[in-house]
Amino acid sequence: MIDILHIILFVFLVAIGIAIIRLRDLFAAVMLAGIFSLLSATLFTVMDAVDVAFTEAAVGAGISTLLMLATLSVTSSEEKPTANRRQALIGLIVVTFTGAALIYGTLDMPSYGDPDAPIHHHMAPRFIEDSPEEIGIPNQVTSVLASYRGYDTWGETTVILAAAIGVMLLFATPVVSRRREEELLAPGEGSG
Amino acid sequence: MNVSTAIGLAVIWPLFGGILVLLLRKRPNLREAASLTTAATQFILIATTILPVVRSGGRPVLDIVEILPGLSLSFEVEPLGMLFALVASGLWIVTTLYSIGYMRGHHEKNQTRFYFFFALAITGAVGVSFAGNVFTLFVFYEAITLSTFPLVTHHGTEEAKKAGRMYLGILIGTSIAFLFLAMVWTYVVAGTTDFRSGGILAGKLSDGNLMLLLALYAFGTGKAALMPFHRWLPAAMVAPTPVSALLHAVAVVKAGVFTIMKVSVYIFGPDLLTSTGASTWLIWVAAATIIIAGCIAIQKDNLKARLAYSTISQLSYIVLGAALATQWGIMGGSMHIVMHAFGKITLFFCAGAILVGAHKSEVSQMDGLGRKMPFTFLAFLIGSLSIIGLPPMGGSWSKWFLMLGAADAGQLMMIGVLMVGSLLSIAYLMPVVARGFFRPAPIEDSSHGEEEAHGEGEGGIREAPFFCVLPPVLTAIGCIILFFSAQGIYELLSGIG
Amino acid sequence: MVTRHVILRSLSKVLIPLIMLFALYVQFHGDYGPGGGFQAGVIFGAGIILYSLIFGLPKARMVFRLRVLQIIMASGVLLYGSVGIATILKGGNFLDYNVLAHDPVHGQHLGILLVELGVGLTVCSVMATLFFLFTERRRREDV
Amino acid sequence: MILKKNPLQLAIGLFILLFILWLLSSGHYTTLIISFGVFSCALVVFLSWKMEIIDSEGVPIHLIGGAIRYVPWLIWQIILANIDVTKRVLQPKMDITPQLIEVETSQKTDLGRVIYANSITLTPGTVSIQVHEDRILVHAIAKEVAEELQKGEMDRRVTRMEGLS
Amino acid sequence: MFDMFGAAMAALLVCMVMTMIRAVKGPTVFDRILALNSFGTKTVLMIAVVNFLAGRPEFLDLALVYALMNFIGTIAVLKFTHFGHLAGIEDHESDEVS
Amino acid sequence: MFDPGLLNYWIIMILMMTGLYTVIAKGNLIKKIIGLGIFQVSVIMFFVSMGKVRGGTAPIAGEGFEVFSNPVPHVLMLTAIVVAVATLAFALALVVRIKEEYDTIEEDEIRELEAGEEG
Amino acid sequence: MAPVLDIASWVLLISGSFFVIVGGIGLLRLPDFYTRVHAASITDTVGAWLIILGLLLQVEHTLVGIKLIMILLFLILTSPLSSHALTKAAYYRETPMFRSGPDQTEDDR
Amino acid sequence: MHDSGLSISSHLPAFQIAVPLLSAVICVLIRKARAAWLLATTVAWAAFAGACVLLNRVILHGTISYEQGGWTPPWGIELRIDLFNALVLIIVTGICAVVISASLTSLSMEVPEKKHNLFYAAFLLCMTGLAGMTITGDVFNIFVFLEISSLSSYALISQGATRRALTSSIQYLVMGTIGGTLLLLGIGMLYMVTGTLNIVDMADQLAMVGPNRTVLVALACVTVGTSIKLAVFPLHIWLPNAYTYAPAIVTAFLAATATKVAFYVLARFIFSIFGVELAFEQLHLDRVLMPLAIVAMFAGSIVAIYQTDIKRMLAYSSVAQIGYMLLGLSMASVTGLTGGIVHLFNHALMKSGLFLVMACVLYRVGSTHIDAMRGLGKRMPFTMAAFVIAGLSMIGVPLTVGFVSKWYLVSAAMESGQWPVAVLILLSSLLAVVYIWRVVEVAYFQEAPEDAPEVKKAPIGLLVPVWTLVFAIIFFGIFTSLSAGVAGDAARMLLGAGS
Ligand code: NA
Ligand code: NA
Repeated sequence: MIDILHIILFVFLVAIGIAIIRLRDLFAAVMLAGIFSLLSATLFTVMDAVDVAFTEAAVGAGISTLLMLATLSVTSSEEKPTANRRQALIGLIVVTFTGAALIYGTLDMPSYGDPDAPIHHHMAPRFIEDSPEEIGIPNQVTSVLASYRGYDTWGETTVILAAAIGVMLLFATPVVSRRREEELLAPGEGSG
Repeated sequence: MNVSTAIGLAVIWPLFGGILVLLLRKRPNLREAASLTTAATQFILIATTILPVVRSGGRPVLDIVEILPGLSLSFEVEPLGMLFALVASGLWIVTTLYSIGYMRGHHEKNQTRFYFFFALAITGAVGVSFAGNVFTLFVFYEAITLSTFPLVTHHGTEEAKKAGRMYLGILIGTSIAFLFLAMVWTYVVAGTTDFRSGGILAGKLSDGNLMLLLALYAFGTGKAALMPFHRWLPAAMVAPTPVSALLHAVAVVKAGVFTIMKVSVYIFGPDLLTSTGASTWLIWVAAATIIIAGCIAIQKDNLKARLAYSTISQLSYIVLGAALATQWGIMGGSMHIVMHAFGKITLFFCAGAILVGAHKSEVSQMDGLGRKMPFTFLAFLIGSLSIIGLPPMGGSWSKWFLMLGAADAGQLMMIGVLMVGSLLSIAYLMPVVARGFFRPAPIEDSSHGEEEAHGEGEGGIREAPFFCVLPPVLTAIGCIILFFSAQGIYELLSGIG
Repeated sequence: MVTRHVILRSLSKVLIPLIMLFALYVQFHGDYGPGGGFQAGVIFGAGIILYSLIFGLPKARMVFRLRVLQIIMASGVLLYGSVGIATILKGGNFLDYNVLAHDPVHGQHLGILLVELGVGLTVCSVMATLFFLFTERRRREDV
Repeated sequence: MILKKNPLQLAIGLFILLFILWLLSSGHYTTLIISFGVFSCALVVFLSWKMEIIDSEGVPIHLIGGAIRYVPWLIWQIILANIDVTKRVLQPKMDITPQLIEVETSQKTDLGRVIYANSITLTPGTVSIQVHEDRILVHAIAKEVAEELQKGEMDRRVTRMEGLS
Repeated sequence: MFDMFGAAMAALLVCMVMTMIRAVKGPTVFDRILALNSFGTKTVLMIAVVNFLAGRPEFLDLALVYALMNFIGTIAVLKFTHFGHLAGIEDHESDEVS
Repeated sequence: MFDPGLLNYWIIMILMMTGLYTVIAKGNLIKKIIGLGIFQVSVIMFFVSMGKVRGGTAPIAGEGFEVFSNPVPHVLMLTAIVVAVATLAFALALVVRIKEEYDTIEEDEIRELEAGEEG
Repeated sequence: MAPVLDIASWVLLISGSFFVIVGGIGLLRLPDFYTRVHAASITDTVGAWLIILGLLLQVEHTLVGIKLIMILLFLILTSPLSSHALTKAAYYRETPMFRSGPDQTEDDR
Repeated sequence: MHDSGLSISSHLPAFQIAVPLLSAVICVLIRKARAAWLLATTVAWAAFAGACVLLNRVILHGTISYEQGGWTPPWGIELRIDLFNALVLIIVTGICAVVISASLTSLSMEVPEKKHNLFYAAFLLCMTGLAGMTITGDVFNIFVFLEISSLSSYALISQGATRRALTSSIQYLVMGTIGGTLLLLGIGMLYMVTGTLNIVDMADQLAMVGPNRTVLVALACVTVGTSIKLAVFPLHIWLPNAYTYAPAIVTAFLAATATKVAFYVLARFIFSIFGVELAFEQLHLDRVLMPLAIVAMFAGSIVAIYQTDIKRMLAYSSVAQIGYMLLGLSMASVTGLTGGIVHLFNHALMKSGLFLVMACVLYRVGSTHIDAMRGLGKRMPFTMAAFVIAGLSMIGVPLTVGFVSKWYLVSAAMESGQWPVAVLILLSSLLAVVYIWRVVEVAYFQEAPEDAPEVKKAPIGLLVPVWTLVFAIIFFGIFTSLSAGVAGDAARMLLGAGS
């Protein structure tokens, strides 16, 4: 059962993805994006990436959805119905070719879960076998994350900070709402 | 003074002059004095320090900097360059004198800018003449283009700007598209772009490629005004006359033909050219240019335009000499650089003097002017004769050597071409003199009302100011002197190769 | 006066401390199980977000001032970086935790602890800040 | 509010509660981790204090006694309700008569009403929509369910639990 | 291999599909939120079951995070739909009462 | 036992293309950003898939476990998730600001407004 | 492990699964939003509880048990909260309601 | 003391990233605009000094390797500085230092003062990201730093004065994210077949794997991913808007560095990881890149000619210039690659110079529209003189850096017998004459409109940086051993390592 679980979940994901494209209601799309995150987190668990799943659950299903909702609350929640056929066609062409190329690229990949794949025999053994002694903690992901590749993680933290700086820069511009501007322009008709 | 130092100094001396001009922009008299002084000292510097060395067979060298491996900014003075430098700096003095008269007489604006870029152009010309390799030559070649651009567009009118665009477009365009390519090709093939006696390309390129490379050089040198890249030259006539004089007699066009001459002698080498026949096609192109430009010149009523096409035609004499690549051909071509310079600058000076003194620019308007402006028209006559190639004017020598060269190379057709060219030059130059002296002046001459604005009445046609007349007289005398002192030039040029 | 969202309010009062504790638990148990500084930061931030959802943005902004959050988010990255500088000063390479204590394994432990703390601080305060800034955008427009 | 506990007491109570929770779930009992636990609990209590969420609503220690009697009954009700709703849903022609009703409340505290409303919601077939001072607006899936709720059995039990403490 | 965990998992998967259909179909906003919330609960259960199935039940923290985020998400969604934005339940709702 | 072979990589690529299509074909900025998210998540899936070892377990040492999946892709993808959320946050903030300035988040409407400004 | 526990576990998990599916069916079949909430709460309550209890019987470490119980408690605490908040919001947004009988109250908004 | 001093200096590679990053964080905390500027400027110049020291050290002692965390590669992350990236590092830090120095005067025109601390934080982060991408020896670490620099550059661009900065920023963000993610996918595929992330190690492993379909697609992903960041022709559409509507200072910085680092990354992947043989002989990358490069050279220049906003014109010119770099790379010969690398260096100087000139114009005239340039030659003589010199360099006039680049590119084309390419390079540089000269003509040969407000000379705080760059343009146009010399050695190294 668990051997095909990930395939089932993947199929679910694709279904949700297609539904997101088709739905015109942005709110619904955000809800589906939430479900998408939950599903992918489950998938990560199934693929043994508990730490990733943990993060995806916290971020994808949590923070991302929150931020999207906050954005929707300021913007509109309905996508405009005019379909740009040209853009769609371009998209279709690009996607077809890219997709075909990428699938072509998978043909020489080791199959899923293959223990003989090169990826499991070069760097990984040391992390799996030696890290508990070298670092002294059982979670190899934490060992690699915070020590062997601690430099990356510092960068990762910086990325988050950079995003915050960016958002702070953007939102340091005060809002003058359109309504207020109009009121200022026509002072006689102030709201009673 | 060390010769190397002198070379460096000679190249940057006009630049200093230019800066001095900028500094003195608020005081016109001092500014012009500075300009003139720089020109004079420049000539003296070159004539007294470098010339003796070259005459005695020396090839003084100055290396500035190696920009890329095998590609350095360096100078090496050889006879051809020496001659060009002398001509350029010598005529600069005269032109400066002339400019003072012309610019003031014509109430031109932006005079400081004019003198400054003029000086820069001379730096370029001297740099070109002393260049020790194609790269250095290219640097100063471009410097000339860029520094003369503000001169061409001096008036800032829409017409001037259009002319400027064509000027820049053709000169920069050909130099980047062809000359640059030729230079890189040379470098890739020979590992250097140095000018060396006998050339550097022997045995390194197939005949076909040699021909192609020569074509790149010949057409890349847009300043040589080889057809079909000649259009910039008549267009640039919108510039003030001293500029035209400088451009068409000295710095710009001569830099062009000088380049071709230098490349054929020191990059290809006469032997290579004659043995492979790589330059035969160029002979024909030059011949065609001589004839066609001459024919066009006849049809032009505007004097400056006529002179421009004359220049195009005459320049191809020099190209022809280079393409013949025989000893006499090279001698004739090189000599024609000098001879034509003196002759043509005289003609331009005169044209400017006529404009300043009589406000006439069309040949058809010059009836009877000769009697009112005798010095000017006399100088014009002498200059014309030199261009045509009649003794006792300097031009006769260069044409003679060219004939010899053609005969030497077995190109008997070319002798005919040279003669037709001379006939054509008679046809387009002599009418001016003839009208001036032998046709009666028109009675009513108020059709050119716009020029009245300059404040001189209709009856006031007389010689242009002193500074406008003196220079053509001087250069006309020079034309004559050159006939008698050609021996010196001959000896100097014998050192080529 | 009975406000009408009693249910939400009173349950949140139970949940928020639990969420925060859970976040800290995740922070300090990242060595043994899934989780670590980043996840802890997000969860802690989620606690703050829940608080501001239930009790209102102004109140949340009073408790968690933007400036303080800014200082915390900066200090998280600073903490991480200073661990690196400290290891250099102690003679190791940048972020070589081995030199932090006499025993390399202890050093590793300490280093990981500190850097995870740095990550947690930054992430938590960034999450809260982002939420505040986004929601505040609308409020200002309404005023 | 009926119960006015000293906030400091409540804070200490919260601390202890949290710390127990920590110890239960930690699984690592080294000095370091335990001291982290102490620190964490203290930090949480401090923040809760600042957030002003430490009150008897937030730390309902006093209800434990009553809850012991109430919860099993509630669970039983929930199981019954589940079976009931399951039947309704699975019938080919669904036997539902959805309706809005209001039920009286007799609790004296907000917390009491919260528990009652939550109990209603927890029980499948009924959802509380709106809690007022003396009544709760409820959506019921069927008439029978609504009538059952309106008998007030649950209301009485919640009030009794509230009173026990 | 079809053990009891597998059975539960299969049931959850089937239920997930039904929930997804509801989420796509809507029709109201609240149907979608309900679907998301319900999906969250199923995911929590799924994770728990998968952990047992994989023999690593010690990672249940994960399920807790799901439950937590699901809850906060739902509250946020509701605030969004109810008031158009997320800030401050208290102040706004009391306005509506009076 | 079912051997998925390369099947899940293929599905991942399809998923990725779903996201890419949304980004290219949709004019609504929020839709675009959601598409971008799908695109990123599928790459994350790709990495996590390649880390899986058949019969392995999560790379956290525990009694009785010998075969672990590769922890490195997980570490990398933690970073990738963080990058994704950071990008998302900033992108959404931009969308909010665009809405404030243009009063629309539809690309073609924005383009019309901008063309109007220039013309 | 004792077979009794296994069997109990089986029973709990299977019945939990049953309720979970029932909730799903309800979610699809029921006519309006409000009734679907009831269906969802089947999954959220008994369905979830039974499954977690079933898992609880399989637990070997107390720590795991404690966490399971915490999840259970969390679900018990939050699921009615979500349902309530959701219904309330829907009610105030005047989400259409499927009605088959007369209301006993009038809307008091 | 001496000993510890020595050991501290051996950590220079780490400091090169750590110090600017930490300073950026401190900038968040500093509230005073002036103080933030001072810190940023000091740090930027220090980073530049560090980069110079590193280059010197590389020249003297060869490649520097620094093991982050003390873990030997491939297990840990390695900083690896060789001739190639030391040169790029100098560009990134040097341009940053110059531009950030210039920002004191002009930034307030476009960004309100209260945002300055955050602005400088983002600026420094952007530089750190670019520097990190440059000197890291780990492919995933490249991605991390790429995202740091990308995010902060989106933020910086969005700070432009008009609302179009916002749409430009999001356009860049969408494309940039796709690019970054594709790069990540490519990295993933490479990791999958090699099992390592370290560049050197990966090259070794990949040589053993040889070409297969996965490697081919990985190459495609990496190329397309970086090409988006690099704004290679059909993927360039984000660039003109971003450069036009970003604050002038930001444009001057990004135009000179961001695309350059993307180019570096592409070259690093192609030459140091895939190797020439794999990339060019077996997978025929040049057949794709060269046509694209040539089309870019022409399309960019031609579109530039028709622009009325000079910033936008310069942006399109960048698209063309990127074509030159790519062309050099696609020739895969020592001369060609040298040309690409040296043009990277030179174009950075020219473009940041030109954009800084635009900052001056914006500061004094308030617009960068071509009509605003009328008569500026007289009114802002020093500023426009700088424009002329930098412009001449764009054209490729000798004794400027532009000439050196073109020299190498044309020689490379000739060496390999690709005649038409050489001609095309030169023809496209003629287009540069057109668009540069258009501005010169308006500035010098058109009188200012009658009603034009009095224009003062640009402030010294802007002129000094501008002329620093102009000086560099001339200096490196004459003394090329530090640019072309190092680039040549770097190219030899890259090609040597590949074959
Ligand atoms: Na961890
Ligand atoms: Na219920």
